[in-house]
Amino acid sequence: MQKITREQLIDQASELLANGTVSTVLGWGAGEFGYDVTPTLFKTAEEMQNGFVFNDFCGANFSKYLVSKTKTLEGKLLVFLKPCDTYSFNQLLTEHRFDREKVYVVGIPCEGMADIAKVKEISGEGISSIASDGDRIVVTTLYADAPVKIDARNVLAERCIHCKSKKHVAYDTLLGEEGDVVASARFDEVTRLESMTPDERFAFWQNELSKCIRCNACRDACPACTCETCVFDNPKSGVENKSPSNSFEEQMFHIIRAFHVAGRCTDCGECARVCPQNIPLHLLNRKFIKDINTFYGEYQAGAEVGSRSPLTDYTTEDLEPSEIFVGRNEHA
Amino acid sequence: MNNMGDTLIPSVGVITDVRIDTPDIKTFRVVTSDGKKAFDHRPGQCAMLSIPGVGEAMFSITSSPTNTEYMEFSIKKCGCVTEWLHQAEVGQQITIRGPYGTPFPVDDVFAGKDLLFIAGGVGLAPLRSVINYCRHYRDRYGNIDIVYGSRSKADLLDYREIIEEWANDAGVKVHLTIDNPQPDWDGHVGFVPSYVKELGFDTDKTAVLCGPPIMIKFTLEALVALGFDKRQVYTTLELRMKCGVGKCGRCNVGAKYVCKDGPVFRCDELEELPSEY
Amino acid sequence: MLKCSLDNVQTLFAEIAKEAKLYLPIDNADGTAVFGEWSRGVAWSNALNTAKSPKDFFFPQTEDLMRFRTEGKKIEVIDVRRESDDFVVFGVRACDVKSFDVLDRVFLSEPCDSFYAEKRAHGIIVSLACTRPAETCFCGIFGIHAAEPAGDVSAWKTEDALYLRANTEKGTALVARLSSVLEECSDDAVNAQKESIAKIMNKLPLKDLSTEAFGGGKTQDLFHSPAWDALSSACLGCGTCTFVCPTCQCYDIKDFNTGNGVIRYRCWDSCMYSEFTKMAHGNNRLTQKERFRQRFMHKLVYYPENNDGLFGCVGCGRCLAKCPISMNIVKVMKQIGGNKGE
Amino acid sequence: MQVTEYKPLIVAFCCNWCSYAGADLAGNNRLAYPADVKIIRVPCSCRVNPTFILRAFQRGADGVIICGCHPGDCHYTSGNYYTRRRMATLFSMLDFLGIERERTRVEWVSAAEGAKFAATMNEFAQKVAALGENKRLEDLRCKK
Amino acid sequence: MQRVGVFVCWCGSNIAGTVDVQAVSEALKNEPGVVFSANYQYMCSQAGQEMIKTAVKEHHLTGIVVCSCSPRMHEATFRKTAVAAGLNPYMVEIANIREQCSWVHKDVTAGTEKAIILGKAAIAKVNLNTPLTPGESPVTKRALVIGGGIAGIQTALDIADAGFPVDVVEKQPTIGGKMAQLDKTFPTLDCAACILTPKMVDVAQNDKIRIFSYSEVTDVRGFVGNFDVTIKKKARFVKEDVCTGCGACVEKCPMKKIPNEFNLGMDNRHAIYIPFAQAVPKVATIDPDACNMLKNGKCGICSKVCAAGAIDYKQKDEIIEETYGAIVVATGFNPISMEKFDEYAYSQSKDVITSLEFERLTNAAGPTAGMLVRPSDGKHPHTLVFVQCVGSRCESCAEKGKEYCSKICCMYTAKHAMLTRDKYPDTEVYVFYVDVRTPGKNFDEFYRRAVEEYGVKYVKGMVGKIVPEGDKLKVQASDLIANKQLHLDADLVVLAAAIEPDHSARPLATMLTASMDTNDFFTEAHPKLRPVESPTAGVFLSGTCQGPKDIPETVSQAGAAASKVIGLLVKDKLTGNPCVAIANELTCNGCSSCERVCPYGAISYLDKEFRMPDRTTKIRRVASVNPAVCQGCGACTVACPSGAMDLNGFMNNQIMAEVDAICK
Repeated sequence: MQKITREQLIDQASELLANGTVSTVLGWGAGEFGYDVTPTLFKTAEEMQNGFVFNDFCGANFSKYLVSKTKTLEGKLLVFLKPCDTYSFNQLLTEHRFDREKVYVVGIPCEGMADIAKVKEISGEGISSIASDGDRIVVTTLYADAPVKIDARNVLAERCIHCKSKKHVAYDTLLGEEGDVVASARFDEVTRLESMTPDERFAFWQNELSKCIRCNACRDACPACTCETCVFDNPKSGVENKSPSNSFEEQMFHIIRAFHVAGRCTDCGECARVCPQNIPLHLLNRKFIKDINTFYGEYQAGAEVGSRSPLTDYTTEDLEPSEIFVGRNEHA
Repeated sequence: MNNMGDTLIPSVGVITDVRIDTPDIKTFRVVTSDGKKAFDHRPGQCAMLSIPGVGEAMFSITSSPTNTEYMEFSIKKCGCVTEWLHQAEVGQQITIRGPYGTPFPVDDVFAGKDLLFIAGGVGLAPLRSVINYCRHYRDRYGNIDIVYGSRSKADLLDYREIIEEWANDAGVKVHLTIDNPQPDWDGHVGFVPSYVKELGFDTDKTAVLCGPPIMIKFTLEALVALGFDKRQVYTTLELRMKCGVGKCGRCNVGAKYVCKDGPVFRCDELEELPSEY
Repeated sequence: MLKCSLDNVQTLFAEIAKEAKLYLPIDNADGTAVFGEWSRGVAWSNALNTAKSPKDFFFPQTEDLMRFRTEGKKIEVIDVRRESDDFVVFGVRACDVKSFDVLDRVFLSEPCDSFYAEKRAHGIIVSLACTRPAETCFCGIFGIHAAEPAGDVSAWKTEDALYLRANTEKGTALVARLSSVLEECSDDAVNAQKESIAKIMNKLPLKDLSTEAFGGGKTQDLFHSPAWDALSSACLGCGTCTFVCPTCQCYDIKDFNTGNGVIRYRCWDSCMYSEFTKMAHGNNRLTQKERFRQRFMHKLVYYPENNDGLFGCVGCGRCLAKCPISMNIVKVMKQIGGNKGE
Repeated sequence: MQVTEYKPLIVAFCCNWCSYAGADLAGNNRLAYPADVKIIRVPCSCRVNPTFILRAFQRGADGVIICGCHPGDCHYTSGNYYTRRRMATLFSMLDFLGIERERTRVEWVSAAEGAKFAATMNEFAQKVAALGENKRLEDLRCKK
Repeated sequence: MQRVGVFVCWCGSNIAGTVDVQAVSEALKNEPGVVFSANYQYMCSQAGQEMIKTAVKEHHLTGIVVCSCSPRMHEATFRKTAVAAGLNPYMVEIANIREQCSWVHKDVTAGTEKAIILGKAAIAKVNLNTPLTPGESPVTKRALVIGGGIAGIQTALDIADAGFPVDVVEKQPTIGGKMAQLDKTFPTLDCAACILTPKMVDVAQNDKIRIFSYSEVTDVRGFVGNFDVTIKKKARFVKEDVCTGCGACVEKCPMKKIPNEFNLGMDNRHAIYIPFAQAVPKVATIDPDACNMLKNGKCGICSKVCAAGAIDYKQKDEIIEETYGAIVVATGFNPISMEKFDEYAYSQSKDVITSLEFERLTNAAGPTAGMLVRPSDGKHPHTLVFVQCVGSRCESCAEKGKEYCSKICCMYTAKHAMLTRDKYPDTEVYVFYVDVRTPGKNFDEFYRRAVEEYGVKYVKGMVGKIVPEGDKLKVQASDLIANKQLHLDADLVVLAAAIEPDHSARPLATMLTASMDTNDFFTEAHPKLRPVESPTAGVFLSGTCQGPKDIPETVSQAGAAASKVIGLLVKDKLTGNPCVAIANELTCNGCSSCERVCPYGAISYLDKEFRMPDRTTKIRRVASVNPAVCQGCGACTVACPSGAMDLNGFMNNQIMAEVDAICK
């Protein structure tokens, strides 16, 4: 489904490696099954030829790696960023989390990434090969006689269904076009929940959050969660805890995590992507984004470097907390 | 449910005495709530002390097993639990469980041998138990040399006991040193490893080392330079521990669990382990 | 061999549930299956594998160990252990059943962990042969046969029937209680299934993964491998692999002050976490590489060294499916074990 | 069996300069409000961290109210403007999770508004009492 | 954990009437850390305080909890008691069991219960208290006044009077500001120059005051007590210390068609000029944009005629760096541009002028030597129309005007109208107004005199349109009282233009990290209680930079600002409030969230090298709070996602401990 090929990316990176612009490339490393790609550092063009892959499963947002990798690597790091990743990139720069000079961004177009779970829902388990063929993903399994052909648009990852922007807001070199912000229905699900009764909403979230195993994948993958020490790991913070002991702890963790990234979250969707329990965590972040947009005017974190998060800003005419529910499309 | 206890469930202990040893080390005397020694132990073993709500931590038992009245713990202030303990007063209850870990081989390997104890700073605490054990059964062992160093005179743990009791025992020699000269000190000045080299011990001794990692590293080198084999040298490790029984995984290094298989290790055994201690 | 028609399986469940709580895989709204309590009307999932392993039945994610009441300088220790009721965990796959062996060797070895032991004593495991292993499955390399699950009772499900075979005293007692819904039958159907599963296992992509390079005594060979750097490079340091793993058993003991007393509880912990080995004055594993290495070295070298060669992995494939960055024990074994080319 | 009247527990965070003084004034004027309201003094309403609010609910509070200077009157010029944004978004999130929105409130009370302070507390306590015990954000471990 | 002493006060029957004080002190005895608990009739009395001191000594207390009246009442008292007993004053916590308990509850059981809980909360907090010591910083005993108008002048004089050196930075070649351009001043009608110029001379002659004219502030660093300021003194190409101000150069300068700013372009000046006769410093300045010598290297006449040899074509901008203890902002105002007000034909007709232009027209030192004539043809105007609120109170026209009231227009328009009628009784004077606002001493009387004695025609209503036609200005207006449209043929129209802060204010505010409102007026530290202080410590506000003001108000605010500055400069050291924010460098991410919400600019960042446990070093950006500037609001503590920012005296763990104790 991707318009850009693995070879184009390797060519681009090889050139920059060869002329000394960058010393290392952060790209996708091939896995066992075609869909299990791992963020990998490549030092040479040869390494890339052997292990680099680019396909419909390259969803991981590399921006967060820059915080740690730029501190330890010699020379510049080439990073491939999809449009949505560039927002995280800018947000991290806004927060001074890494040195821009240490990074060389190659912006790459993205046609939306596939969700392997959705593929498996159609193909079944036991995948023995998986490949893209135009707009289709062709899967062979141990259990089906013939390959299954799946329309890639039907197995898009949640965040790609609701892609908010095809625009690259940060790059040194761009492969393809700069792209535009696109209209998306990403708040529809939030609106649907808002229109439920409080009891329904409570039941919905209790069911979802009770699945949490507190593996911290959402936090550790989140490009906004780059704290040196997370409050939940810091015994001195008073909220430190590592187990979802009960429903309160589950709520506490997810409320505070969402609050801490509110105004900073770019809606990259990593939290929901990595959740091993399939909790729709992005809805919490989107709720904050939607509220901030409604209460204080449209704001997209990471759209530009140096912008001020609405929660560190104010106007004298802001909405009162008592007014936030006025006029909301309420349940009966 | 059978009515057995569980090693994770502690019993209540009472602090019956608090002694200020150095500016940051205090020694606590602990008995059970009915005034008895909480459990028997062997030299080098540890106990888990805790304050509910603050946390639990592993401490080596400083007092000798030959003391049947109570246990003592010399504790340096360096974390939540220790800070809390340093504020505790006599009569304060705590919880205690143990004993944990493998003791020094006092009854086999050490028996009949000349012993060389080398400690730095609070590293004397774990050795005090074995030193006093060996002093108690004086006739079972050969000569005993004790090399002990600290930052300053004030930082020497159990200073009184060392000079008033240990140094006066027959066949026991005490060699004290401090890092920097100070007016009221006429003893040796210098770091432990170099002092050990200076003293130049015979290599027929069995050595026990305890102190900060850097001191252990250099003292071991000094001993090896003197001709000691690593199989002659014992030391104790300190890692983060939670359960004390080799299950929680925290103190796992290689195939060893420091809380269960240690904390006493022979230095050649340590070489087998990955360098993660 | 005993048999129960699939049409009758709900009756079977009802019979089991008469005297013990019954837990079995249930479909979740998000398309995954989880172990849940059966009650009338609850459907048994067809899913191959549950999202979480069944280890929490015996080693729950959070478990109260004791309570304390304090007043002034006084402390009272309150034992909160309660006798467990009998319960049945139904539909445990061969790999997960094997994981209980791994856990038993930790928790039941001296000194025995009474919290675990109590639940283990009261839990009856009804396993289930795995008819459709996924590409991520590699139980075979650890000597586990997907079609020969252990457990107190082994079970096989065919198109039309459920076959049961009691393996232990507890298992025998359970099936005895279910005689009204079970009938004696031959082994033919089960044997046929075993054969067909064996064929599939021979086709699995990871079937040739070699454990040769691993096991006790391999510490010095593997610990210093240069491959750890690259393997751990992308690791986020989250606990996903640990928490979905059926054999990971590291735990933390923590105190919670309720305002009216202190609860001391234990909860799952992960050696992947940066503060796992952090002490007041240092940390013996400072980098993610060291923590990453610890997890795999433990499963592949340290654990077998202490447990007669038994590996600390059962090949269930959960970490392969769930790792946010798709790094996993298979990739580690291939790189570190040098059997990349098979 | 005697039915004891349900008493909600209410935590009120009051800024030192306006609302705490307003509460004092309510006292000076002997304006009664329920003893269920317990005040915690903070320098400014912007000192109130969402974790404090969740903590209160965890520990058994049934309602949490944050009082500060009127917008524009903040002793620190802008603290309460931040409070306003933070609490608006936080309260909206709590509501999103299905937690009763009447359990949380922000009210601006000046040092001169002793009567408003008392009236606010009476009204808030009444509303919270009507909701009954906080069940949705409770931590069972903290129950007596 | 502390050794806590609890002291429960009866306050006579004030507390004891509704709270069982005995029960409270008993109940608190067993709380963690409490080693002593007692109650007494009046804790704040001498005897009560003695009781505390004795208990501290006898029980080796390290923390004190007093259950009594509001901390707003006696916290200071008990802190002093603690100090007298040898404790740190911040080891005291008060449980407010009077105002917030006994006085508002009637039921003894409920009151007692609540008092116990409040006591427990205070104990929980004090157990986590740490001794706090206020930071100290030295004070540089010199003030900087930015702006040399009447506000700056008055402030500078008052500070200098108290004996402190003051520097005045003025961007124009002379001090004096807007007031120097005025003719008469309301409501007394004394001449502006007569009252201003002596003050200007005072400034010039005061040996404590240095004037940096034709200069601007380019950088400000540091904080209260120690601001490091960079001042750029622009080259005027005349040696200031040599020039005698004789004016010979000005007379001979051939470039004489330069619009004269001082007269608002209504006449011309030379390329070398002295703005007005009483300018201070009275030295010439060469306009580099107009001077032929500077532009083309040709001419040099001024240099030749200067007997003192003061001309220096090679003069460069001078950079002055100085340290100040306090900074006063007095950047003043300007009338807004009338360009956008097409309906008033300002750009089309020379005879539509602003009020400030009118001031110059009627000023004896102005372009017409005080003769009121039409700028277009020099003829004497007969019908004059004054239009009020041009660009003021403009709710609907925010894009060209201002929403606020400019405050001074009503009065100066009354003045203009009155003076016109007084001097030229043959004129007809109309004033169109929305409201006439005269809330000042003798202001309304003044306005009434204009109407009643001088026959100024006040019309309530707005002018809709002005169209130049021939030599007349057709004025269309509405009379709201008569409810009819008016059509007037005017000779001269005077627009009371709204005033706005000087454009130099915004960049200055950024340099000072002082906050501004949306109109670019500087914000006060408190609108009522601290009106002459900026929220940024050590920065004070004088005059119209803070909001529209007339002269008397400006002068009084200037004096107030000066007294605040003096109050600061008399101190040798500044003792801070120790309850300030502190950043934990180990957990700080350097993300700048805290900096963004700090109202005082107290947070800065540094790249700090950290030694890692594995002996490598890592450089990280971390926040650092300047305790001399932080006021302790705590906004940063919540903005900080990592919890690295905390607030002394109100630490996260303390507040959570209070919450826990209350909810137990």
